[in-house]
Amino acid sequence: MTDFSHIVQFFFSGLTSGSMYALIAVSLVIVYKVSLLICFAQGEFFVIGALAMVTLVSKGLPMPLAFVLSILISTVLGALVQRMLIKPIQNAGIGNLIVMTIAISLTLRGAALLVWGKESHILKPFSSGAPIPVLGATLQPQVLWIISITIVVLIMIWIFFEKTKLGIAMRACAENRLGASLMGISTDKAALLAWAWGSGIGALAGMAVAPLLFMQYGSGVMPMVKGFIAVSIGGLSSIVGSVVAGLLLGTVEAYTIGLISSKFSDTIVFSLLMVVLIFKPSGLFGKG
Amino acid sequence: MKLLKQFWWILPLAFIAFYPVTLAGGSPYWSGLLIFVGIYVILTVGLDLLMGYTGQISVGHAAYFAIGAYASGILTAKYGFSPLGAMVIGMVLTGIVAWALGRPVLALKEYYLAMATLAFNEIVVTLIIGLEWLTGGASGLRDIPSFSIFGLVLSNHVHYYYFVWAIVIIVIACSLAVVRSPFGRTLVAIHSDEVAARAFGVDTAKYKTRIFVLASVFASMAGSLFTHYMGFLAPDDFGVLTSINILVMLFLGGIGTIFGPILGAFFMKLLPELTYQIHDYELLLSGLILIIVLVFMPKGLFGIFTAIWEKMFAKADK
Amino acid sequence: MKKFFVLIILCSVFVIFTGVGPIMAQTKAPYKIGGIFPLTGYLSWLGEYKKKGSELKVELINKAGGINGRQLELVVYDDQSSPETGSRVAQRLVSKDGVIAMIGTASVPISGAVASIGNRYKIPTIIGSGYEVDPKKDHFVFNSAHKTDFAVERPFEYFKGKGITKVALLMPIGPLGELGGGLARKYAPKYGITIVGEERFDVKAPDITAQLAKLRTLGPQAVFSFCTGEPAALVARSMAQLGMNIPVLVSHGNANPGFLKLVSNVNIPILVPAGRAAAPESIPDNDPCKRVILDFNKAHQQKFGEPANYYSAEMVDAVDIIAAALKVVPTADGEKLQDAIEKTKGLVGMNGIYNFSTTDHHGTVLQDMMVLTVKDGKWQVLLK
Amino acid sequence: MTDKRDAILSVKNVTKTFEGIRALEDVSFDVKSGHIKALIGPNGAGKTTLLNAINGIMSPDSGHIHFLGHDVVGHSADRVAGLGLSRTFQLIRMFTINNATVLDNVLLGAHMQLKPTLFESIFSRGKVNKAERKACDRAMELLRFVGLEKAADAAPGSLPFGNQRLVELARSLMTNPKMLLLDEPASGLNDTEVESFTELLRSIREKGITILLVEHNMKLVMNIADDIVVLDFGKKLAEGTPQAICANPQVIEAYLGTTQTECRLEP
Repeated sequence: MTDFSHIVQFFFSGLTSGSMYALIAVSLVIVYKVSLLICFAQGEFFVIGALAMVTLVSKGLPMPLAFVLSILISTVLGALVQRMLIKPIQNAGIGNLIVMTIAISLTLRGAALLVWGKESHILKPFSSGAPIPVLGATLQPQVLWIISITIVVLIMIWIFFEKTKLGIAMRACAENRLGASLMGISTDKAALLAWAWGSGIGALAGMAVAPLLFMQYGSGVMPMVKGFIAVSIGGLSSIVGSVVAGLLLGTVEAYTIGLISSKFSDTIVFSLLMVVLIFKPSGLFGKG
Repeated sequence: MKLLKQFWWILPLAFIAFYPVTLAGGSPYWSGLLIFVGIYVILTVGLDLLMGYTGQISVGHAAYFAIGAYASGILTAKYGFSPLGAMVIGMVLTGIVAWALGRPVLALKEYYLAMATLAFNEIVVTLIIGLEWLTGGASGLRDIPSFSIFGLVLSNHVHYYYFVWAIVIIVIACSLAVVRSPFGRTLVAIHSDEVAARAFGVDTAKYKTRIFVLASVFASMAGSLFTHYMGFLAPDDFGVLTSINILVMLFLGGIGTIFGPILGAFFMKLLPELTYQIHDYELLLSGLILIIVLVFMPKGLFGIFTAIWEKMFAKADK
Repeated sequence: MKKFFVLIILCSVFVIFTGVGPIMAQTKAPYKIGGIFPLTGYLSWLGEYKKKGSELKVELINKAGGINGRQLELVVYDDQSSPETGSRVAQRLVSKDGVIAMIGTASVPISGAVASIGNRYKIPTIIGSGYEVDPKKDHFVFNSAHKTDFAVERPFEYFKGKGITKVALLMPIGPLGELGGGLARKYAPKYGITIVGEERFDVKAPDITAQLAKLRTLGPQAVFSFCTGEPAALVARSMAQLGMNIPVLVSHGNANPGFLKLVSNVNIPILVPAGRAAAPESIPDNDPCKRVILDFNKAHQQKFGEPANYYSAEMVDAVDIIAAALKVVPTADGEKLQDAIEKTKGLVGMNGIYNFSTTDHHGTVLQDMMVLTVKDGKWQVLLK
Repeated sequence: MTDKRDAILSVKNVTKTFEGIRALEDVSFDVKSGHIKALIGPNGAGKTTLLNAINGIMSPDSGHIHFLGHDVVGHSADRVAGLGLSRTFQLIRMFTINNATVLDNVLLGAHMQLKPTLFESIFSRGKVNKAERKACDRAMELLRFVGLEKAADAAPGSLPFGNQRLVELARSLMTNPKMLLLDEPASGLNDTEVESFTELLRSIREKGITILLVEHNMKLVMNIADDIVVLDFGKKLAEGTPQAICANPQVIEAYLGTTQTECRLEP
């Protein structure tokens, strides 16, 4: 009972969620590469970015300015969190660090609740316009925004980590601490920068999907879990892997819902994830 | 003073024994609160065996809690099993699930392990929601009878309180026996350095699986106790957030000690009692408390406790 | 030193965000009623409405001299949108605060947890949710919200009148979706409706076009999505974006001003079943409920700057039901109070006229539910 | 030279590649029962990799390793340990979590004798305690043997490196091994300590325990080894008695060049 247009529609649906998962996954990987830490508070930057933009837009700021300011707010917040809370305990065990990021997530969520209240907020789409018909399916203009933002972010990351001196030094830092200090960057500074990047990209993801979702202080939990799934599949330290895994996850989800069962789609996705982890313990694209 | 050092454990035991009649003053509420605390102590101690001693991260402990709870709930409410029988069946079932999962899942490390445990938690919850005909789905399972042993119904909160805490004490005793034995030493070795442990003949996968099964069976037991006290089950109480809550209790209380988790469970379950008036701030407050604990007292509340204790005796010994 | 600095900052963060909690002082010995609302967690947005409504009702009753010369006191706790917490606070209300009755909460599972405590401790409990009360088992539990059945039957009645026979279901994963799906299948034959297909969706998912696209192939004349708030708005908006210009029926929980804002720019027919309180201006003058609603709305408008809505109405009526029973039997005894509530007949509330009996703990009837649609950012009545 | 009946360990054509780099290439040698065999070579020659392959921490890409007649390639480390092979580590690997003491570390060596189970730990305390007391006595005996009985309750991290290596040695002996792999056990020891350590190794050999010794301290090696095998860039360079190795020009060029003065037998 499904014809071609639906296959296309499922694909768009998967692309939309997939891009969002991919962005979150990338933000997780950047932090992980440099500080070997998965930040469970990433979902909060996602929410704070989106809600900050909602507030700024409602205060009458033009969209682009609000966009830039919101990213800035999250970036600074991320850097502050790293300096104040992660650095003092960076030598503690991995369990402590995980729980610390959970604590940060609780705190930020609690603060968001007080600042933005309990109700949901809507952001208007970046550009107005009717849905675009493609091959019998419909594509929302905002989805194009999400995809282009994802692409731009990936290009920026590529340029930063491959072409700039700072980025190369940071990458070196991920691989070899001593080597990095020789290249003129301390692990401290690299971690700080990574957090800034991570929280900025997290916020960007939130802002991009905010017009499709209703954002509320607790909206960050689901994207965080999905982003974490994506990095687990893609391999913790592989940017390309996590992007592919994020898109794959979104697509698999959409097709599972569309073709198999919407009731058990999450059961299926999580079971697949466990199978992947068991047979490929460091992710589909991870090394060693 | 010496007497205190030797027989200190009588104090908390006496507290637990006389609590319902003294402090709680016979109030079902205060006994009820400590029933919840007891249930979470079982969960947290189990997780501690797995995380604190063996070093295996779990972000999905609520899954086994759920299996026990639903096994008890379904068997008693729908098929007329005796609560005790259902509880045992639940424990066996959870044990089998944990045993089957143990080897492949515990072969994973760090974040991958965290992810796999989290995924299993989600699988259990989505199955509970999906299998409506069996579990009552998201709307919940109703009409679960009170606990009874051999015809004696424990519907009275004080009776149930003693029953739960008797089990808590058994669980603590078992855990102490395990960690203060060669078995516990083996767990610590696995935690410290798995490769080296293997070089001394430790079949690490086997030992990790064994302790995982024990922790899961504890969780299942806690689930059964929870079920009969609530009289009602819904998947909302068994999600990843519950798992994270148990994790937080563990770290707050002091990981890698058997008594730390008890303090953590007490603290986390009693905190809402203090914040009823400012419920909007509870999230922020619990986050900040946890941050403070992690930054300033890496050994948790139990760490402070032992520090004070040692100072006390250091003075006394002089 | 650095750590100390961090501590100071953390403390000040908390101080900045925290005000001083209000301290309540009472002089008389009032009738204590417990209120359990989801004030945090995923249901928090509707918990506030319920809390405000019931608190205002208690205030109004007290201003008018209380009941039997005694004041009412509402002790409010947050259930954090979790059944476990719901059960715990219910326990606290019953045994620590010593309430004589309880009202409140929102979702079916939390209601179940609270009801379980009400039954165990023999405390009359008036739920306001889709929880179906079985008087045989839930002896002490009543429900002031309209039966969920009505929210399906009435719109189906409307569909029948409009010749709509093919309906597709798009249900959220969760208690509401299960309930809605079950009821839709139950009542469809009665109104000559065929369920052409059923899909589920996760309320937190960013995209549900896959499910909708799948349903579209089945050629439905209407979509029934039994969800509340953002997910409902998301369904409507996604349908509009996919060009599915057919009516979408959502849950009765959406009959509140917040939902109007969420769907302000959606141009497909959205059907919302609702009680009278949602659209008071459409009620005929001879309807006894109209007075009650308008009077309360005035007070609500004065105090909170907006009229009461369907959520607050449930809780206002819950307070009223207890108050009425207390007038008949001035007692703190749970069994007697239960008996009095069960004998309540002809109580005019905001949601309808309540007639309880030993076999009916819901009290309201099918005709108390209307079907509304959104027109120019306002409610319009389709079926009275 | 290769007497099959006498070889407790025999390494045959072992090859291991890490990311394209040959860590071991076609290495073969035997260790005779009751001997001390030294494995020497410059840093990065593949000595530790070879030890890891022998005790099952990692598998070689090809080749065979026979220990007491079992082909142990593909066996996990714990199974190899079960056959009676124990080892120490170049980078000290002490168990330190949960305030584990030196004694705890040594006691872990008794794991294979105690084989603790959950059931016994909980329900059969008397039996467990009895076995544990016995193990404790033995552990103290071994600590006395390495001269560290006073440090039994100390945290391993608080000891100097040399002593930590001795704790590792005691821990390995605790397993009642038939053979020991020692990975640079004398590094971090001063001259007098090296001498007493030499004595220690001798008395271990007298107990009938075979030793494969990786060591840089040539004085120690020359003093004690019955046999030496030299690795260079993953390949076996030479094998023979200490005298033969000392005289081997290839070995001198590749490895002994600077330390030749030490390459002398004691009178």
